[in-house]
Amino acid sequence: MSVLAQAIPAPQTDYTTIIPELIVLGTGLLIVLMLAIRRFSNIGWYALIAALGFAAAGIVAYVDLWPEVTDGAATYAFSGMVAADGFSTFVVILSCVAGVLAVLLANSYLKREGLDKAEYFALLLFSAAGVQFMAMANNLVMVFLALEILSVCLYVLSAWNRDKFASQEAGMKYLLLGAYTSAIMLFGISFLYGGTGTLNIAALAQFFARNVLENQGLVFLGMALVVVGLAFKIAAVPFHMWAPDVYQGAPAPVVGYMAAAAKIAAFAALFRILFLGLSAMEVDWKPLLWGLAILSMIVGSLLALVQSDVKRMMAYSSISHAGFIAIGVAAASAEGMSGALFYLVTYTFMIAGAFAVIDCIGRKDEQYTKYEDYRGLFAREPLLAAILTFFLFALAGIPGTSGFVAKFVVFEGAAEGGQWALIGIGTVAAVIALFFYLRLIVLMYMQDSTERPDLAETRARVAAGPAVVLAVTVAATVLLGILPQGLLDMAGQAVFAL
Amino acid sequence: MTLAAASSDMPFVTLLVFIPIVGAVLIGLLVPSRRGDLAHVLGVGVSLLNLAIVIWLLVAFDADSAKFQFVERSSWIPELGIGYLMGVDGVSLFLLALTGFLFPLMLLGSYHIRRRLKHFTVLVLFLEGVQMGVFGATDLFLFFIFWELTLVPVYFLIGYWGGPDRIRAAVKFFIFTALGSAFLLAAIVATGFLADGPVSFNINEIIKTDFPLWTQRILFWGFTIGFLFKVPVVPFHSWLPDAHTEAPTAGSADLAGVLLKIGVFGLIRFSIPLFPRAAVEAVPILIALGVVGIVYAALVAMRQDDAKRLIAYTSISHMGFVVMGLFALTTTGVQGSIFQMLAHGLTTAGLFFLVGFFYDRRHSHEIAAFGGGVRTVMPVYAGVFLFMAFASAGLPGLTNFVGEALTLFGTFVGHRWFAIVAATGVILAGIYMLWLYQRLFNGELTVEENRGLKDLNARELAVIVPIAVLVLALGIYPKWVLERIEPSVDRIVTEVERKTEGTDQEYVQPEQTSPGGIEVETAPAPSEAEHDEAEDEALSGTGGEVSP
Amino acid sequence: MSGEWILYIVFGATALVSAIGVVFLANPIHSALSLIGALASVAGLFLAQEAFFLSVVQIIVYTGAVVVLFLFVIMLLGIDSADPREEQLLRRQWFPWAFLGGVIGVGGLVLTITGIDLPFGVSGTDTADAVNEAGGNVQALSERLFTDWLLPFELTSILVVAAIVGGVVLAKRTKDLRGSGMGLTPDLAERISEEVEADAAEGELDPEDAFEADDVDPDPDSDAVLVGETSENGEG
Amino acid sequence: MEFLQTPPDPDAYIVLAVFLFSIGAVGFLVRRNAIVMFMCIELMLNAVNLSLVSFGRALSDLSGQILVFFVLVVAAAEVMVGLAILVAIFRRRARASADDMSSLKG
Amino acid sequence: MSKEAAENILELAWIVPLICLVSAGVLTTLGRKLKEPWGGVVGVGAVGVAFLVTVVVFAALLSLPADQRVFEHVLFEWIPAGGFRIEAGFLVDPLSILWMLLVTGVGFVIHVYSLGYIAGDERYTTFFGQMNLFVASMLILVLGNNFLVLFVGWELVGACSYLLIGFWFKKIENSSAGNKAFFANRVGDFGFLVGLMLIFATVGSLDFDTVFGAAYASLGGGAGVPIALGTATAICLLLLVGVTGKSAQVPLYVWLADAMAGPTPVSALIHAATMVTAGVYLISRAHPLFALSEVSRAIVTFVGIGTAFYAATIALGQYRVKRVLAYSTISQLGYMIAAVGIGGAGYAAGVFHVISHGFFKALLFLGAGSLMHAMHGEEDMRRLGGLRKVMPWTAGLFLVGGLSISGIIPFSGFWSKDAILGALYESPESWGKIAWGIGLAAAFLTALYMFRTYFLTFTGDRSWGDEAHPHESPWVMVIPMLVLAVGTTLWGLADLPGSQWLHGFLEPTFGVFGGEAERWTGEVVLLLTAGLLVGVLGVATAYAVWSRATRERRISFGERIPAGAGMFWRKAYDVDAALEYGVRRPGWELTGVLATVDEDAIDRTVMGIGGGAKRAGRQLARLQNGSVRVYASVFLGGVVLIAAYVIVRGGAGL
Repeated sequence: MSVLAQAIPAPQTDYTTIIPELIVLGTGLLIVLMLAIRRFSNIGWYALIAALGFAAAGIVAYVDLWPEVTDGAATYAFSGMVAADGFSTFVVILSCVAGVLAVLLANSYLKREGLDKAEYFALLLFSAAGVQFMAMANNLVMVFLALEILSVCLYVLSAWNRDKFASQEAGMKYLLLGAYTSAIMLFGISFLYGGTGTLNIAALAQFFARNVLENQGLVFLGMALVVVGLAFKIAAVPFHMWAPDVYQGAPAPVVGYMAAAAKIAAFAALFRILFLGLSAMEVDWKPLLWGLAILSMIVGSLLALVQSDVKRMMAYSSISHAGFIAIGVAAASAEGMSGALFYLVTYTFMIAGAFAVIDCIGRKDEQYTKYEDYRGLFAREPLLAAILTFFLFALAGIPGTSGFVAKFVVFEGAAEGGQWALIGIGTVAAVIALFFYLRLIVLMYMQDSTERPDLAETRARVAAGPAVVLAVTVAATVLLGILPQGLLDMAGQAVFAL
Repeated sequence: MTLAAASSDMPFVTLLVFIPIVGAVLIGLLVPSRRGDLAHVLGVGVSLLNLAIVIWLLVAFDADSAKFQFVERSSWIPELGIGYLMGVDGVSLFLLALTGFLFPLMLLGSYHIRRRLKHFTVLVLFLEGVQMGVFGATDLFLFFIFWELTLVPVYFLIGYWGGPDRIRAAVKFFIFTALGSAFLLAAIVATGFLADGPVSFNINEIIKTDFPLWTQRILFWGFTIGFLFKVPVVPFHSWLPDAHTEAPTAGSADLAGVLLKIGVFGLIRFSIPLFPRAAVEAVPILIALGVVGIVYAALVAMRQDDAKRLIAYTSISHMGFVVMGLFALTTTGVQGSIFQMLAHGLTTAGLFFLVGFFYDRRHSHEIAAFGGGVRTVMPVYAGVFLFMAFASAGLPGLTNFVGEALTLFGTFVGHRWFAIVAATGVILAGIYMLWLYQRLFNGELTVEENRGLKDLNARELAVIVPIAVLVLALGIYPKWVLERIEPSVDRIVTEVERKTEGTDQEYVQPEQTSPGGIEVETAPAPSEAEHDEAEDEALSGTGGEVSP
Repeated sequence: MSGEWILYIVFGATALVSAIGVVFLANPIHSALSLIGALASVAGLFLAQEAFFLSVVQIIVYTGAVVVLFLFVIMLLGIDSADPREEQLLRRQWFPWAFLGGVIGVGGLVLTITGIDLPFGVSGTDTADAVNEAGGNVQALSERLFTDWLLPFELTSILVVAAIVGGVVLAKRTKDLRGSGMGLTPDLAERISEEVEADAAEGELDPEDAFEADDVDPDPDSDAVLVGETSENGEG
Repeated sequence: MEFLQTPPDPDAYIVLAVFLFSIGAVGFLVRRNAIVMFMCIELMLNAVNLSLVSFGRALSDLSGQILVFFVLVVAAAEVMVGLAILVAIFRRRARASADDMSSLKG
Repeated sequence: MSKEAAENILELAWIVPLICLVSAGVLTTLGRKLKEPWGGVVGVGAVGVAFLVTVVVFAALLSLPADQRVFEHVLFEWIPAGGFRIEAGFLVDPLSILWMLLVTGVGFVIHVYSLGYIAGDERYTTFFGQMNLFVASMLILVLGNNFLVLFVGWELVGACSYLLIGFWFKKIENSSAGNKAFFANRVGDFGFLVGLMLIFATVGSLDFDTVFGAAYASLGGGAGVPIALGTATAICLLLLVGVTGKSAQVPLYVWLADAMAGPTPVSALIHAATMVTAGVYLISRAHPLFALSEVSRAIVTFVGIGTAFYAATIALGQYRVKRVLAYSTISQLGYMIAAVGIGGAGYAAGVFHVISHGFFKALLFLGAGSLMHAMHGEEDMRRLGGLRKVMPWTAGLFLVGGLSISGIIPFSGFWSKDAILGALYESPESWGKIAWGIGLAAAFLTALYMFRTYFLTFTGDRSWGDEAHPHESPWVMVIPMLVLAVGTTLWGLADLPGSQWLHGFLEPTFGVFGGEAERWTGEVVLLLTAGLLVGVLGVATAYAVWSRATRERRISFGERIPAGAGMFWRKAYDVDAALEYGVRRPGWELTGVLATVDEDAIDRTVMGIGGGAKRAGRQLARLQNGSVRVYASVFLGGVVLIAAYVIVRGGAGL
């Protein structure tokens, strides 16, 4: 009998677990197909489709997956490739939300800059799928692949603005360093594979449960390199060097999305690998995360102090926020992770809102992103200045905003784990953060823009998309600041299942 | 009284907090920014309404109960053990009253502000609401939220409407207090978590935990350093003179009148009751800090050549009395420190308003701008200024004297030499006040521009006269106030004494042989103790259950 | 001497030599060629490890497609000549070499002393005879690929689509786009030409057509600003 | 020399992979030309493939070889996007070295 | 008058200070609006009514039997603060009623006088307002039933003296004189306050009866907590510090001379008759405490008698009439303090002298006032002389005052001063005699400087230029002087050795400590004659030296003493210079240093931290130089770091 005749056993396909991802990918492919057949002149249609795709995926995940997932333990599908549990569904919903915000923001940006190629939305959808798969991945290969999909899309999106050398430079730098790190991470995965014999995260946990290696060098090195790969993605110090240049060069809507999406995916994977897979080695990887958290918070804040470009300052502030989230994960407990999840949600809204404003103020060709361009903004555009001030205070963690509750929850997670040093350093970093946000506020309110006539003549036009984004993000930041109970419950349930 | 009975469950604190905030939001949204004066009038109206409620609260307050009254309890974030708990007791009653009393005057006093009057009013009203919240909150988390929120409006008040070097002053103010609140946040998270039972930030729950000594020390110093930034005590004080010199009149009045009290209030409400043993241990250091503050600030005040900066230093000196009295941990001392806070709030706010009136005319509060002899041109102004100067110097018959006497007598019992050194503050106060008065008002008129100055007009008098009347009234008849403060203070002090009985602190409480036969209530009788526990139980509202 | 050792030594040596060649040869073309050598030798090592399908795929896909793409792009961009600054730079940097020496030293040490001890008792199901029973390396691979590893396999298709779309969007020449009205607004076109003139003004680019520029010899000082190491750029 | 008789155990391959990897990693740091940097990355990825295959063989588990497939695809995708950006950059500046891309700094 | 009638009159005693307070409030608030005469009328009227009510209360008190003449009434509870309970109440007993009579009586006379003196001043009404405020605070001081209320009055009078000294604030010297007075008073008040704190700490209350109860207890008998001797001495000495501040005794007397910068009625009322005697009132009120520690009594006596002698020497060298009178007041106060210091009969003698001094010193000041009024402010004796012919009434009344202060027989000065000297002589303590000797010497000096002043100003040939044309003062100023003159002559009868009425009257207050009345024994007669002899001797030498002095000879006496010493003596031993270099200048340096320290040190360290963070940030930013390869090397460095960590933790092998 020829080889072909032998029946290949049917693959285990349980599509119900990955419906949201399929919807997102489907929409992406649909857009690519439509572009191939007939380009509409106004990319608004594509934006609409993309937004609908995201919304549909989000709603399906919330309505269908969330109830059944949060009660029982994780259900594994595709022969262990994917784990659908409360945690992953939470991240899926969050990525859909981030996706919708990114689409709304991008629409007006692309038209204004004359880059209206709808592939932007397709890539956005693919990257969101990457984030979702990364959260669901129960196999190291899946983590790697999802990370690569996400990264490739982000490389392209960073280099999207062909007319600005800075954007291309940003894309190139991100790609070079990204490829370099993915190679290192892959090397780590090979060591883990070599050391434990399996690539499946759940199996990893069982492996450590069954037998104790007297010589764990190989597994340690593997674990370390994987952590390095993910640390690069969340831009934790010392792997943060790419972030400031890419945040400054890349288009504002992309940065708004990237800052959130990359962190969501990386932290999800980090948590799943370390907390679920290598929980036996907790005593080893906890100091690693401690180091990353402390370095990121302090170095991020210090560098942000001396910046003269707003987007670059935002980059460093996002590095220090990565440090705060890392505190939650470093607590290696359910409370810590639920705190980190809550922080991620609030951070997504805050950074999206902040960059929406920066984009509006930046006007065409993002020419006005220097501190000096923000001089006396309150006199010129009071509403925009007020909204940006609100976001800056939220990022700084002033009470009444979700930023404060996020920091508080993360600190409480750390307190649960007894890490007082982290809380101490965290509060110090928060104070330094206050200082560099204050510098910008001082410029906006207390300086006048008399010697900058060019600032005055063009009024910053806020298009429909960014307006909606601003409304949604401000509302979310205020609501989560005053009544965070709802989201805290969700985050708790998400982590409770593990 | 029927009125008191009817309003025993009135949510006073929530009203006091949210009327100004809602007013601020409404004015902010509805009134166009061109119509600054309309916004200003509405603002005064809202704050007067708030004052009315404060007065109602004062009347409805049951004078001889030591426990929290008008308690409001509802669950807010049960997940983290945080509840929306508000309550008023003897300690916070008169601070709320002071805030309610000062804010309408502040708005009235800042009539001259031209730039963005609407935003100014909105910020001031928001500040009033938040400061009421600080005094009313009995949940650590809620307290911290209001504590931080006070930063933002004051920052903008100083930063936007301030004097020439306002930016540096505003940033310095913000960073100092933020640094303080960094300590505070870390301590609050730790306390909430380390207290026995489920994670909870309700102080009635936490007060039951007897923390181990070392944790108690760390937590105590976490809270205290956070608060000392705000008081300010000498090493942490360098933000105050700048903030005062650059702040607009309303800003300075608020800074002196209410903002400094938040730090001390925190000490009385949280640091001492929650960590009694650490508090008793730290008594010598803190009293020393207070006394150093008194003498040091008084000496430095003499060499200031800006009237506002001088008054700022005097308020540091007065707050030194408050800290000293507080950490004497005797009923007299603590009661004296609360009364001194009230007195200092009135007199220093009055002085700032007065300097503000001159600033409106001459746009400078340098002593050289006065140049002496102003008394000949503005006699009424000089007279009122002299009255306030005497009040600030602690002349008997006016409020400050009662405050200073109580703190001194309270501290002398346990710490003789500290009280004696502090008493020299009385001499220094007399010297710098009258010397300032001579440089401003006596002698011939040297500065030509002052010749044509008009004396105080009706509006300005409407601002300063109520303060003067209160300063005199509280000096002559402080009983009405002291009576209400005493039960709560007594409870705190006896609580601390009971909890630190074990340790042999050199903590001296004078024998209470007051002839009047008024038996000072020692630890509440056992039967009443059970009652207390039940009361606290009902009051605490543990995190989980949602109650009305 | 077992056959595998011979293969290991031969291919191992060529792999190392050509890898060092890739790094050290100044001319990109030579580097690309030595990269082909390295990949081929790795393919050989796969053979030594009985991963026959992989070695063939390695030869066809990697050396065939990827390296050819490199060569094509080198030729396209016309940077096939040695760049004078490259050698000068190569020689001067001592740190990377010290690092490389260290790694090699440590690696060698570790190997000789302890060697990597793999987890005992753990073994997958695909032992040599299971593979033969399934009909050889390729069949076994395909069987596993399309059953257990189906989802990653599908994901790679998404990855490739994303890469292609991205590549097209970024690199497609805009000139012929101008005429086809493919969504290119007039002001975009005119702005690009304006951009080109600006570059020309900087003396970097021949205004007629970016591609025909032959070996453009940029004047050294204009680049001084851009070159990272050689000049100290003060801006912090 | 009896160890030559038995087939080389996985340690040999792994050490070879480490060497290849470090040459690639250091090459990335040394060379200024973007394309050579990509080549170095290819080297690193190949080193990883080698170690995966040898681990797979030692564990007699085919997953290693399957993973190599996926690495190939990823490498291809990366190179594609990288060169696309490079071409786009080159269209504006006639240089391909990494250091010319240092306008974003500070 | 029946018992309860007297009781409810006594209950109204608090109206007296109230009247003055209300009128002070009205006058200061109305200020300029109330035109010239009406302000004065209200002021004088208020004090007059206050005086009448005091007389009624005095009568009511007299109607009570001797031992029940102590009436305490609590108005309201002032400060309820834990262990610190203070009631605002008043205590009417022979001691306080005498002072009330003095304050309101002499006060009324001086108010009438100042109607003339202040006429025409644009702050006419405020002047009377402040004078009334002063009278009210003095009344609070004497009426208080516990130490704190006394302290309130004590500081309020200090404040009023500051206001009134600096009344003509246009001249900076006046206002700095006011400041100087207030600061000196405040230093005294500091001592007083610390004393009160010590009392509260030991006894637990500040009420007179509790504190004195404790004092009696420690003397044996009576309930209450006994006070240790050491504490009692400390309390008394601290009270003494307060007394020296207020009654201008040796260390803190510097302010009284400069206080003459105020209008003369102010000097007369405050700095002669009433405020400065507050110290005497305090010691006599707190006599049980002083009785506890003999050491403190000795110190008080010698401080008093020392000041008496010391001030008399300074008065001798002064050329301005009011400054002579100022130092003479300090000297007479020294006598009173010594009297109440010695205790026993001294208490009554001290009070006796207080009131008689009130009469003749006010008379002398008013005389000096009318003299200056006539000479348009000129008071330097070297430019006066021969005024007897021009101003007969003023001269005559001034002479009466002079005789009385010098202790010449018919006038009260003689009786009261000799009562003090007698008390000093007969006191059981050993050091009594020494004090008596110093007292005698001081009496001689007193007579000497008094009549030097009289002769230089009123007799001899006139040495004022012709632009001044002195005339007799209007009746409104002479009549009060006349009343005072009558007062000083009659008051002597109050405590003749035989009747000792005053001793008896004061007996309820001082009780066992009062000492029994003096009878006409031989020894007493001898003492009296000694006092008289010394006075007459003083007058004679003054007559010899200055009576017929021509203009040159009148100033020659001063010059014969070597110039340096003369100037040093004339400038009151140059205490002001000592103050300038000893206190003010170092204080200025210290505050300067502290201000700069505060400005730089604390500020810079704190802002330094901010700057440090910025510098660190800038250093790190240099690493971020945009080149991918640098980023990659930092990245690789991170990987190596983590790999090293892993290997260290993971044990040797891979």
